[in-house]
Amino acid sequence: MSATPVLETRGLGIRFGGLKAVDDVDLQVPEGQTLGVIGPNGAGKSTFINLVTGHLRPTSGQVLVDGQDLTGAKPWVIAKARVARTFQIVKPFRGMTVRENVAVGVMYGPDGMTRMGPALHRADEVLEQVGLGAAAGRSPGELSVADARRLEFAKALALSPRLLLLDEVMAGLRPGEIEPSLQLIRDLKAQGMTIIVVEHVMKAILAVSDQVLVLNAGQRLMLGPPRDVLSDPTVIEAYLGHKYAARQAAAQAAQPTPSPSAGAAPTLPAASAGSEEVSPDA
Amino acid sequence: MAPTLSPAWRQRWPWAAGILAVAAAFGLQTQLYSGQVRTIGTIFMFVALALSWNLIGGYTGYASFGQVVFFGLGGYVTAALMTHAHWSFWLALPVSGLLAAGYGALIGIPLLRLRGHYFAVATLGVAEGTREIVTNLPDLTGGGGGITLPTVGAAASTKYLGNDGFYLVFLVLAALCLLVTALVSRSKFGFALRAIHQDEDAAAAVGINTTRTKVLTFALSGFLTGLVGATYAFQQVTIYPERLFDVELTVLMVVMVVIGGSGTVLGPILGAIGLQFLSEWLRQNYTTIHTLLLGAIIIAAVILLPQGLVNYLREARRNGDYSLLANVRRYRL
Amino acid sequence: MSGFFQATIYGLLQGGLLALVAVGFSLVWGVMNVVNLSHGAFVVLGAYLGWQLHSSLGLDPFLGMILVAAVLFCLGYAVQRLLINLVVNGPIFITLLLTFGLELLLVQGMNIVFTANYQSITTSYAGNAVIVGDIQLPLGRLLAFALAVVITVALVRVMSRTRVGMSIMATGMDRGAARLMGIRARHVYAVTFGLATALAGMAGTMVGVVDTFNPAAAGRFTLLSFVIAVLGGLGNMYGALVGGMLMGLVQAWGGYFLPGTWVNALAFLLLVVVLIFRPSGLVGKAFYSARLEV
Amino acid sequence: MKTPRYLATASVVTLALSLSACGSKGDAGGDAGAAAGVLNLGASVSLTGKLAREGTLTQEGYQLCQDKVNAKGGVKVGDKTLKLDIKYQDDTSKPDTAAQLVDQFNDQGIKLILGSYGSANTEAQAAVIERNNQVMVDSSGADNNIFAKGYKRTFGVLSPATEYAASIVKAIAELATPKPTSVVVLSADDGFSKRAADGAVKAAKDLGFTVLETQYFPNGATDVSSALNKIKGSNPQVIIGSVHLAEGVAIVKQSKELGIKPQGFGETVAPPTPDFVTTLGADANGVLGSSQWTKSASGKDDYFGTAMQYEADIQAKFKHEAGYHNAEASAACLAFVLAIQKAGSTEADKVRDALAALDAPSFFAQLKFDATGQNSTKPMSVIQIQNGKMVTVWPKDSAEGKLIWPGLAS
Repeated sequence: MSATPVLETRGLGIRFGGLKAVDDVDLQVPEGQTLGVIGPNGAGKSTFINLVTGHLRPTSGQVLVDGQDLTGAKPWVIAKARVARTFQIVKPFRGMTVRENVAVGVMYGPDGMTRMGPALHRADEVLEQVGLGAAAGRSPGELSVADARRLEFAKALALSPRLLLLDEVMAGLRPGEIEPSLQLIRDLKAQGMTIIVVEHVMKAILAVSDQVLVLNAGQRLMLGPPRDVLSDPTVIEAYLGHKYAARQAAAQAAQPTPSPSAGAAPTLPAASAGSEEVSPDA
Repeated sequence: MAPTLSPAWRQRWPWAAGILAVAAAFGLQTQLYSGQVRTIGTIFMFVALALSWNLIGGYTGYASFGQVVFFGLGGYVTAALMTHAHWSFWLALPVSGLLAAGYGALIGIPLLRLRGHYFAVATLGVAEGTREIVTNLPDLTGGGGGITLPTVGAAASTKYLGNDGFYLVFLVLAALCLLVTALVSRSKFGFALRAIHQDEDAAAAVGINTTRTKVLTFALSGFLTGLVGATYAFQQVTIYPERLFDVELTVLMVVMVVIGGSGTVLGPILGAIGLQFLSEWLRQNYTTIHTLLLGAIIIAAVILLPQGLVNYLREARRNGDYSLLANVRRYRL
Repeated sequence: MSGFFQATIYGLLQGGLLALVAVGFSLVWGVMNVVNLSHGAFVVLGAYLGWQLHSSLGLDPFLGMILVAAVLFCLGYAVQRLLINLVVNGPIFITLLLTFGLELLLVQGMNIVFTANYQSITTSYAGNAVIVGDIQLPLGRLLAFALAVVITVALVRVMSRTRVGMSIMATGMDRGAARLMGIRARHVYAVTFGLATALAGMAGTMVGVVDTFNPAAAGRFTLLSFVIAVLGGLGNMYGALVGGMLMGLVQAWGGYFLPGTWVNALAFLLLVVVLIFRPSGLVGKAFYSARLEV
Repeated sequence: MKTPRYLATASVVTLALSLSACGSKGDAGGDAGAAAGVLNLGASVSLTGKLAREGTLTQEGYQLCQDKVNAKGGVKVGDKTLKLDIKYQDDTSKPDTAAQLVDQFNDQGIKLILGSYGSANTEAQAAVIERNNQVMVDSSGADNNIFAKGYKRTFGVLSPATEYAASIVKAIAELATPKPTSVVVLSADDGFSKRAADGAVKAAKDLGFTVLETQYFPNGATDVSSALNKIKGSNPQVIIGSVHLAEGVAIVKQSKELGIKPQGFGETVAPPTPDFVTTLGADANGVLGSSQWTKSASGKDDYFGTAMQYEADIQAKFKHEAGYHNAEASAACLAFVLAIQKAGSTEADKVRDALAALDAPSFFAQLKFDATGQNSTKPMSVIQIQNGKMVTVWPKDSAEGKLIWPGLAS
């Protein structure tokens, strides 16, 4: 477990005209850690990932992968530094089979296999790993939402990454479908992979995150263990708005203070917050 | 549905038949009249042009509307080298191709940052601009008045090849383009092109250097088109910028690839042969209104076969439904 | 120096007319993401209709223009509704090939109906010039310039004030959302294309007055529209006006300072430079470019 | 992955298609025409595309020639008389298509070819004619280049390009009083026009005019204001346009708009074309035009009669005034007919020799070809548009009327 963090950002930021989408974010992710990233819609979560993977060029700050400064590097350079990602909106390569989609990553990733045979074979292994082995010959257009997410997963794993960035892999999945994905993340954790999970599904964040980073309006609001972060009033306020946080605090003050056991603590509702009607007071 | 052939043979069967056909085509011209030989030579020219456009327009999805710039450049470099420097055609040909490829890389770097319509219009602008520049260098290119390559008497560094000769050169170029397309479509490089076509961000995310791949493909496509342009210039003896950089040539390439089936090996070939035969047949039989009919047929083809013949056949074979109705509804508002 | 001012004025007058030629093309491209290769053919068709009205009915072209616009609106509406709507969702070169086939059809049709003779709508007054100092302002071009600017401004007013205009803009921005609001996209697209061909027709009639034309001129007008539409920013009506003026000036100044044959080269190099540095055109953000296709 | 099994079917299809559609070597061959009492001439003309207008006029000339010849019983070849039947193909104004069509005519055994319109198309065809040992009479390719390549099998009935604009300068020098002193030549940027422009500049210098720098503009331009603006300052007394129709009209129209008032305009190609008067109306009056032929040309032949007769025949058949584009085409067809009758055979080499030795009068001009195949002795004639009508003013012997000078009502 080397001392230098797998990913480090120093004062990372990007501005579109006047809008600071990501503003002065410092972060260190040691090897093997799973970092949950939460924040209300438009907090800059996806933008942050795009900055790390080079799809957007930062206007300020630095991105270091394994201590190497990759600020503003092209996405393929960063990919070759074993940093893989999934996309919030799935981006399959239509016109190719599922196996070929993954094989592209194997061929162009850090391992850089040139011959087709071994690349396709490796692709099958990755597909087995994410549970898509049966669909190898089919075209991506025919996959269900859950399978399409698994294909994103497989395309990322094809690079045999050291750092894996999952951008809302659980969004829109039924509760029954979330569990297998969580199990997959747990397996990867067990193999020592460093993972950043951007999610609204709090159940998933709780289940896999060693640490949780909260982003709000592009700024780093808080970083800490999941339990403390999710029950912190400022986080709740950021998520559910001032009035809700005030009512919550009042209710808590009226009751005798029970021990903050997991069940009773005033945490964010387990259901995926993304779709609930969050009405921040005007 | 796997055919009964053994996997190894299934792999090589198409290649063998492809080589057989090209070899057969070699012998063909001894059987024909010089006019027919020239007509088929022109068909092979368009097969080569369609295949080279297909690399950048079909596989990579960057619809270049200035492809004729490579055709014209190839032609004029050969014309200049043969007329002023008295080079032999066989030396000027590869050099013209390389210069066209270089030009492709040069304009590709800024232009390939643009996408969709903007790339199409930018390349159209470059082609028209280059034609005007060539027209305004009279001492090098003969300008609007045209330039005549030395093919008669002592000045001729290479003897005029005649219809049979050019038939063979165009056939070799078409075979070369077919070989390059087949290699690209089955190789790692072909996957990168298809990935870029489908989604450039996703392609970059899995490690494909999209900029270099696009510029390389554009240069390769330029190289092949340049070779064809060079041969065309030698065949025509006297060339004019208006014809060498005629936007209609680019549009013909696009029509052939789209109607044949873009992003496939077979599509451009079928498209080129089909369209050339069609326009030749229309010219012979309906002298006064042949371009009118061609226009109507292109409209019908685009509506009935938007994805191109080959893709249509492939999809129809896969799900057994051969009705064109599905095609008509495919892109309907 | 008077030669320079004369060239500049001439370029501006020419630019105004070119703007009207191109504004319809820019509208169709901006709103429907359709590159209409037959746009030039509609311009020439407008010229021929204006000429026909003038020679058979003796109708002054600047009046006949209204009738020409009406006829071409119906033609444009039908072409969009019956043909282009069938492939409007396709990749870019599908709509392009369809309009290429349409261009062949129109140009050869005119060749047969109107023969390939060079025509011009000769009016008694168009050639005379209003003399200001030692600058000559040809009446025909002046009138064409004024009308072109008025029509373009009126178009902008229509697009942003009337119900039809709003529905066109809305459909251009986000067709899916527009349809959810009850806008009949097929109809609106057909109206847009009809409007574009009507504008092309009017510009064509005025070109007929100041210029000579025959069916083969169609290609030239399409190419000019390409350059002007991109210079001004797609779907941006004011942009087309600015782009047209710029084109007129570039051709005038280019012709004045450089040997005559360099004029076209300048226009195209300008196009490429603008595309590389400001793809959204010179006049502000082409607000259509960021939209979802449904 | 799309397995390339289709690659194979494609290649086999290529083979089959090209074989079947073209038919085997056997069927088209030999001089099929002569046997059936018909003489076939091949004519690829530009019916569509940029040159469609001039191409149609050329076809009219050929059609009238066929009617006239067949009206007189046809072409007498030895003891037989053959009906003349001209086969037309449209080369869409493209030089490479024009050349390809000549090859296709050659396949069908048609060795005697009437030229397409324009120097570019004719030049492309001449190269193929030479290789296939066919024979061509060129009706409208005046560019001297065509005849400077050592070709032996192409004959042009026209005066060379260098004479086109030079004839106007000579006419002005001879007839115009008061004699103007300064001349400027505006030229389109194509081979033919540049050659004609150089001819005019040389003639003007020889005749003592002060010649301003020649201005060029793109081929087919309808906006020549930039060239006119440049010469406006030095206000030349004579503006010569070495142009085609579109640029010719533009020069006159835009000069009026820009207030450029020379003593007179002179242009190649445009003024004798009927469209010139219809598009310019009154502004056309006073403009001089060089023409290969006018209805007051002397000389006659037994098929077309006199030039006046030719004018009447064109008016009757095609309902418009006869222009030199019609006349030069009919003359080319006539040259073939006369040569075939002199040679007493339709065999290509014999007809070629007969053409080389031809020296016959015609409604168009004396048909006589020099060693390179050009009708170099044929003089150009110069017309002036006088209230809407073409009036021949030069050379003196065939002049119909006096030159009005200054041409422009200044």
